[in-house]
Formats: sequence, C-alpha cells, structure tokens
Amino acid sequence: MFTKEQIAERGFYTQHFEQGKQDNTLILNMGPQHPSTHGVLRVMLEIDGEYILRADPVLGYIHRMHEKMAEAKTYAQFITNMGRVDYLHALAWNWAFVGAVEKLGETPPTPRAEYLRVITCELNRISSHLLWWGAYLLDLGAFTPILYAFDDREELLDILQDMTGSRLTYASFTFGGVVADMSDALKERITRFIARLRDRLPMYKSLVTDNFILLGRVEDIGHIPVDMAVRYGATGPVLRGSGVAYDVRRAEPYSVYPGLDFVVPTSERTDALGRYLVRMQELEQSLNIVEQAVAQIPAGDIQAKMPKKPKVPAGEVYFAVEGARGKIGCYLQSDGGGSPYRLKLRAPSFSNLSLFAELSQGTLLADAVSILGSLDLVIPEIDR
Amino acid sequence: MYRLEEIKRAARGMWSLVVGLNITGKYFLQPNVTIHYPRQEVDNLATFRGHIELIPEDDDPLTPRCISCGTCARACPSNCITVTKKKAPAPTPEEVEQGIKPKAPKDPETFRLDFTLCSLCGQCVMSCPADAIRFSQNINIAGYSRQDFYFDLIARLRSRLPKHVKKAE
Amino acid sequence: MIDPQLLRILVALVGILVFVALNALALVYAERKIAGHVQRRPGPYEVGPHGILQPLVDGLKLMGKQLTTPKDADPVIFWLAPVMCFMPVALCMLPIPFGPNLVALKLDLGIVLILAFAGFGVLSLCLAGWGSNNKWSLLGAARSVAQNVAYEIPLLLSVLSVAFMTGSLDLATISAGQGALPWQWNALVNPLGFIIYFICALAETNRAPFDLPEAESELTAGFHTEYSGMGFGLFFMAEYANMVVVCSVATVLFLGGWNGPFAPGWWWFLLKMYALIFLIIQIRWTYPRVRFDQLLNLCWRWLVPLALVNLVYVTIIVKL
Amino acid sequence: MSGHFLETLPCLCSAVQDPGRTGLTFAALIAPEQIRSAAQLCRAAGYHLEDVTVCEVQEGTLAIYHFDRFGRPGRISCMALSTDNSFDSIADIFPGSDWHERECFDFFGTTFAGHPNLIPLLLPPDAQTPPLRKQDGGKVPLTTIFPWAQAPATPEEA
Repeated sequence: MFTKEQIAERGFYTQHFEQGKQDNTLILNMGPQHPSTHGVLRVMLEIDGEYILRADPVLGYIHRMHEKMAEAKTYAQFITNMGRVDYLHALAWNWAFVGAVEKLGETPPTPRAEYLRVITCELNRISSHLLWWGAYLLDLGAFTPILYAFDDREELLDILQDMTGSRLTYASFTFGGVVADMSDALKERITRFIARLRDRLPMYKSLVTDNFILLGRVEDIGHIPVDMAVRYGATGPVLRGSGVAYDVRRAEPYSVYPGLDFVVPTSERTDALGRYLVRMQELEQSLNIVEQAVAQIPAGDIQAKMPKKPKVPAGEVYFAVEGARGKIGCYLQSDGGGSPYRLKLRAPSFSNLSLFAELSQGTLLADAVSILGSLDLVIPEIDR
Repeated sequence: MYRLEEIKRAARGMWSLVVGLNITGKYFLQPNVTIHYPRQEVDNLATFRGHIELIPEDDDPLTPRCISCGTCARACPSNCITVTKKKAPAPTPEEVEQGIKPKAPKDPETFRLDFTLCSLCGQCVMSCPADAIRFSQNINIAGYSRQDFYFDLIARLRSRLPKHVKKAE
Repeated sequence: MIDPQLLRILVALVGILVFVALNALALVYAERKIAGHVQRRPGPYEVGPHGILQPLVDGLKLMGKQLTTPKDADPVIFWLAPVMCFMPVALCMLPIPFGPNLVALKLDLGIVLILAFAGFGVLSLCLAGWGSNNKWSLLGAARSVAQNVAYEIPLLLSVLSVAFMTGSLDLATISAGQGALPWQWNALVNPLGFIIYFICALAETNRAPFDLPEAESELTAGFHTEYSGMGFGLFFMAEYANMVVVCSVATVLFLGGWNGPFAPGWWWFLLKMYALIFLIIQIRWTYPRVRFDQLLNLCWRWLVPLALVNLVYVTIIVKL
Repeated sequence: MSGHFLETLPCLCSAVQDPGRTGLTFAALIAPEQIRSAAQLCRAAGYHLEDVTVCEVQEGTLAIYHFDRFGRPGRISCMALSTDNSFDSIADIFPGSDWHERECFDFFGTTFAGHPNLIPLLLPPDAQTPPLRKQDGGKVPLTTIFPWAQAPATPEEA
C-alpha cells in the first residue's frame, strides 16, 4: 500500500504524531514489549515530564486475519478459530459465531444445550474478570492479588475443562449444541465453587477494593462521559461504568437469558473506579446466573439433529452477545456455500481502545497505565 | 472542617492498610496450594485433551478401529492428518482360479498426525463415523526437534500395548 | 607500625562487607520465600533443600552474564553508578552499635555520618538513569531524585526528634538511653516519629509502595532497565543492603537497640532488625504502588508538617 | 415501521427487518454521497456506531455501517454501493469509525475521502495486496445476500 520511501518520509505514521515532537517533549514508545500493555499493544506517547500530551495506540502486532480464514474454511472448521480471538472469554466468541450461523440457518440448539452454554459462558466470564482483576492490580504494582485470583480461577478452569475439554482456548460449541454434557458430580462441583467464590469476594474487597492506595490510583482518572462512549461505540463494563445499563443479554435477549434473574450493574462514577466496581459486581451477578441455570437445567439431548455439514442459506445476519469486555458482534454474509462469504468480527476491545487517545490526554504516565488496565483490553481480540 | 474530614479519611485509609497486612499475614501462615509438578500430578486428566490417538478394535488390540475413510483428514482445519488406505494383497493362486479379487483390509496403512500444526479442536474426533479416534491423556510431551511431533499413530497404538502382549507377538 | 584504630576499622570494614553481602543473599531468599508463602506457593524450592541455594546460584548466573553497555551511553557514568550504589552502604554500617561493645567505629556524630552517606544513593540512581541513554531510565532517575530529596526532610526531622530526646548524636548513647522494656523505647515514647521514620525509610530505599524509580508496570525497570549481569546484581544487592541499614538505624533510634528483656545483647538487635525487614517485605507484597504526585503530596502535605509538630511535642516532653 | 428516520434520506431502497432472523431492525441502501447525512441523522438520534465493514459484490464495493443505540436498542444497517471502491469518511461525526475505516482500507483497499489519517491499521504499511479482495468469479450479486435490495441503478443507467 505504501512504498518504503513513503514510509520513511512519513516517519511517525499516525495522525497524532505526523508533525513530530515539539521542543521540550519526549516521544516514548510504550510497548509492544511493555509489562502493562498486556501483550503486544504499542502506544506512542508524547510526554512533557510525566504528563501525556498525546497518545496514540498502534495496532497490528498480533494480527492473524481471522476474517480471511473464515472465507477459506468450512463453517465447522472455523469454530476453532473463535476460541483464539479473545483467549480470555473464548466462549462468548464461540457463541457469537455459532449463534450467527444458527440464526441464519434457523437451527436452534436444544434447551439443555442452551443452559449448558449459559453456564460455561458465565463461568468463562468469571474467569476472565478474575484474570483482569489480578492483571489490573499487577499494573498498579500489587503482585499478590493475581495469585489469589488464580487460586480461584484454577478451580474454575478445572470445571471448565470437564465441561468443554480445554482450559483456555475453548471451542466447545457446535451448531445446534455443545460437545460435552454436565454430570451430577460436576453440578455439585459448580455449586461448591459458587459458594467458595462468594466466600472469597469479601476478602477481595477488604484486601484490594477498600485499600486506600488503590482508591488513590483509580479514583477520578479516565472519565468517560456517556457522549464519548456513544461517539466511539464503547460497550461492556467500560460503558456501564459510565452509568448506562446497556447489556446485550438484556438489550437483545438471546438464549435463555430472558428467563434468568440478574441485574445489570452500573456505576455513575464514569472513572476507572466505576469500571472496576462494575466488574466486581458482575462477578457476583455471573455467579447468580450460573446458580440459577444449574438449578433450572432441563434434561434432554445436548445436540440438536443436524446434518453433518450445516446448510446455511444465502443472506445476512448480525448476532451479538455480551462478552466480558462488551458487545461481541458477528456479522455473517452467506452465499449459500460451504463457507462464509464474508464474516465481520466486531471486537469490543477495538472500540473501547479507540477512545484511549482522547481519554489519556493530559494524564500522568502512571494514570495512563491505570486507565489502559481499566479498559480491560485483550490485544488478540483487537488485532484479530 | 475540611481539614478534619481529610484527617478522618487518612485515618480510615491507614486502617485499610492494616486490614490488608492482616489478610496477607493470614495467608502467609496457611499451607501452600501449589502442586509440585514432577513429584505430584494433577488428578483431572480424565477430561484432558492431548493429541489424538487411535482406538483399537475391542477384540484385537493391534488393529485400529479406523476404516480409513479420511473424514477426519477432511474435517481438520489445519490439515494435520494424513490417512492412507491399505492396498489389497496379491491374490493367492486359488483366488485367481476362482476369479475373486481380494478385498483391501479396512484398517489404514498409515495414519500420521502432524502435531506441530494441530490445535486440538476435536473436529476429527467429532466427525469420525467409526468412533476410532480419541484424545490421549499424554501430558508429558516434549521433544528436541520438529520431527519428534510427527506422530505415526499406528506405531503409537502398538507401542502402548503391555509388554507381555508385545513379546507374544 | 599500623595505627590500631585504623586496623580496627579495616577489620570491621571487611566484617561489615561480609555481613552486608551475606545479608543481601539471605534477604533475597527471604523476600522470595515470604512472597511465595503470602501468595500460597512455595517460592524457590528446587535448588538445595527448600531452595536455600537459589540466591547463590542466581548470583553466579548474574556474574556469568555478559555486561552490555547501551549504544551511545556514557560508559564511565554507566558503570560508575552501580559501584557507587553499593559502596556507601558499607560505610553506613560502620557506626552502628550491634551490641554494647560491638561497634566498628565509635563516633560522637554517628547519625550524621549515616545520613550523609545515605544521601549518596540517590546520586548513583541519578547517574544510572542519565548514563543509560534510555528514556525509561531517565524518567526513573527523575523520579528517584525528586522522591529521595523530598523524603530526606521528614526523615531528618524524625531523627532529629530522637536526638532532641537523648541529647546526643552518638548511636551508642541513643541505644543505651532506652530501657530494656518495650514501653521504654523511643518507638512508644515518640510513636509519630517512628511512623514517619518508617515511611521515609520505605521511600528512601525505594521499596513498595514507593518503588517509583523502578516501577515495573510503568517504567519497565526504571533506572536499571539497561543493566545486565552484575551491574543489575549490584543494584539489587544495594537495595537489600539499604534495607539492612535503615532497619538497623530504626532499631537503634526507636526500638532500643541491643536492649531487651532477660538478656540484652546483639541478638536482640538482630531480632528487631529482621522483624522490621519482614514487615517491609510483607508490605511490598500487600499494597499497590502509589502515584508520583500522591507520593510527593504525602511527603510535603503530611509528613513534613507532622514531623514538625512531632518535634514540638518532643521538645515539650524533654522540657517536662 | 413506516416513517423510519432514515427514510427522510433519498434511500435507493430500504426494508424493515425481523430482528429475530437477521439481528437488524431496519436496513437501507443509500447513495454513497448520502453516507455523511445518514451518519449525522444517526448521531442526532442517539445511535452509536457498532462497526464499519466492506464487502464485495458483483455490482461493486459495499460499505456497511451498523448503528445501534443504548436507550432503545435496535440495530440498523446502512449500506452504500460504490463502483470505484471509495466512500466519504464519517470519522469526524463518529470518531470511533476512524479505526474501522482504516481497517477497511487495510483489508479491501477502500479509500475514505476526508479521513484524517488513512494509513494501515492492522497490516504493516508495506503490505502488498488487500487480503480480503475477491476474484471477480468469486463475487455474488447483491440480491443473493440482500434479497430486499433491488439491483440499484448505476449512475450511468440513471
């Protein structure tokens, strides 16, 4: 697209940096190898002392072109990819793709499979939030919480391993069902886990949430007004931390969520603490959902009768699910063939990160790290 | 008044720090949760999905159930399975007399897995019409070169047999 | 004919160097073990029984590594910094009385000597950051200078309050002036002074939650980003050696030094010192890091005024 | 749902959709030069931009904008067909579309006039061909995917 000469000529190749640095400022590359950019995000910063004048994220260091792979693979083969877009909440991506195909093909899953999907997806959300919690505190300099979170997460991953067969890159949803059933012993184990995490959450609160130093690091930084969220299309806890009770599970109900009793936590604070509190409450809400789903799950098949190769009629479909980071959208166009004609993956972190340039202006370097952490980014999801 | 509020806030903050120390102190005295790997192992391997392996016939532990249809190879998103069919044996003189063409055996000649490409998705296991593939529970898998991960699954099936069976053969 | 005083200092210096080096090794091990157990894992476990040889092996590894100097860095400043970081620590240990007669250098102004050399550390951090030719290091150096200079004021004021109480700058006299029982120690007579000293000590040694100059998640590794091998090793050792120094001084000034119930002696001194070090380590593994402006606010808006108030309080006590 | 606010624009064709089947409530095919006014209408109506994507059909390049809103959810799809693979940028109306448009530039080589910084986002700057471009034989007619859309009159035919 650009020749080598053009690239050399442009130098800083982002809109915020094309004029180069000013006097008395420092251009700083945070990442792609930096402890708190969680993977390979690169943020170009222009700083005056420790104050950030301009910031611009540079993406693409872990780009894998999933959308092209979708066009090259069959529908069933592509499910594997969906476990690898967002490695922390892989099941939501599974669901977005499988749900889109099911919606277009009008082949709904069995009722038991719906419940199993809800249970695994919500457990996966808990594991994602636990990891975010630990990693965010790592960004803020506290080392111990992540290991307490991992202690709980380990139990969770054992359960998910029994239910899906993997511990991280889940690909356990099939068209019309799921791959593995839940035994009574597993049911018992999930109930025990719910009780265990409920016991532990007060400890999380008194060790971290109430901590004076932590509050100093997250209060009153990174204010996202609702209008800013609308302009950039931010969703998920980032939006709910600004006081908008928008959750795809309620806004565009799918699966059995309408029948489950849970609230959409919000916070009017709009700052990093608001987003933090929303996620901590979501942990509890997800536990409630899992508890209800485990109690209500009907008996029956876990796989609807489907042809070996799903028949997807020509047309378009947009299926959105609520991931741990926000609205995950799968826009599928089919020409009636064996693989998608065009698949667009809408990653919530992509939109959530795009407001970072505006959000971080004028903050301290340490605050930028905190804000970046409070957006809960998963870089492979942004780069796809 | 403002000063007073601030001092109260600071005092509460200091107390929250004491609470934090109390929690980490308590955990300091509690036993570890680590599993010391080479000496101990985790106990949930039943659902672990390692590389795939062939399931033998119920009555013959040397022959795989596989009917060498190649469905798994086609289902694989990463093209890491190669299956070749066995050729029919040369007809015996009697068969030539009777004009019968000997049938090729169902089980495959070779069944290779390129584990360097595999992403353990399980499409092959799900698609197999003969239920002849399953995930192994082999967690101790390491090698010095790429070649160590090109598996000949039929050889693996045979090497898994107990020693006395091998000797008898 | 060698001056016996000089000989005594030389022998003591060697002894102190050995003590500091051994302490650094032991503390590296202790830090990792305590961190491990706080986080419900064993910490170093494989090298030697319960991983006891781990710091030794790590030290060997660091010595075996190549020393690289970054491009366009000033090699003299770059390599001077780690050496300068470690050197003053040994000098700071000279006047510290471990027991009634166990002191390397009896000085009337021992506390002044320690404070003078403690200020040296910031210079080496500053040089390391400047000499590295790395933006992160530079930021770390800027932070360390602002932090250390700011915190030296309340530190001095709190030390001064003790000097007021005892009427002496001699560490042995200050130690001896405190009784055997805890409520006779300066920490309980002058609690505010002790708390201020302790907070400042954390900041002066760049320990969490005030580890801003090396703030891993913000500045990658701050001032020692570019150091490899033993260059990094010296900074690392100096951090622990500094901890020993500030905890020793705290023990002398506030915790009654070698005094203790039943049998006073150097073991009481070491016990108190290691208890303080344990607390510092546990704090590191409990709290998040503060932000830079909060750090300076804490110093200028809280610690400095409080230290002054404390000084007034101490003078009143002394008068009464 | 007649009287949709997008119908105040000269839509080439539009259709009310069943959200249970396609996930959309309303879809419209508008002329490329109307994109900015459509975006402004959506902005005024409180919608946010979900994503911008491009797909290729036999008639040309199709830019698809998905809007949704937080208050009363209901996704609308706004499409425009261009024969020269270029559209107007809406990055000043919805700053969030900045990256989406750059992504389309990466994948399809689509240019967005008025974009402040149209350079590759995910691909390296010296990437050769846009990876998602389809061969001519691989393209399908517009109506295969969007049965409600009449084959629009190209400017020449009009």
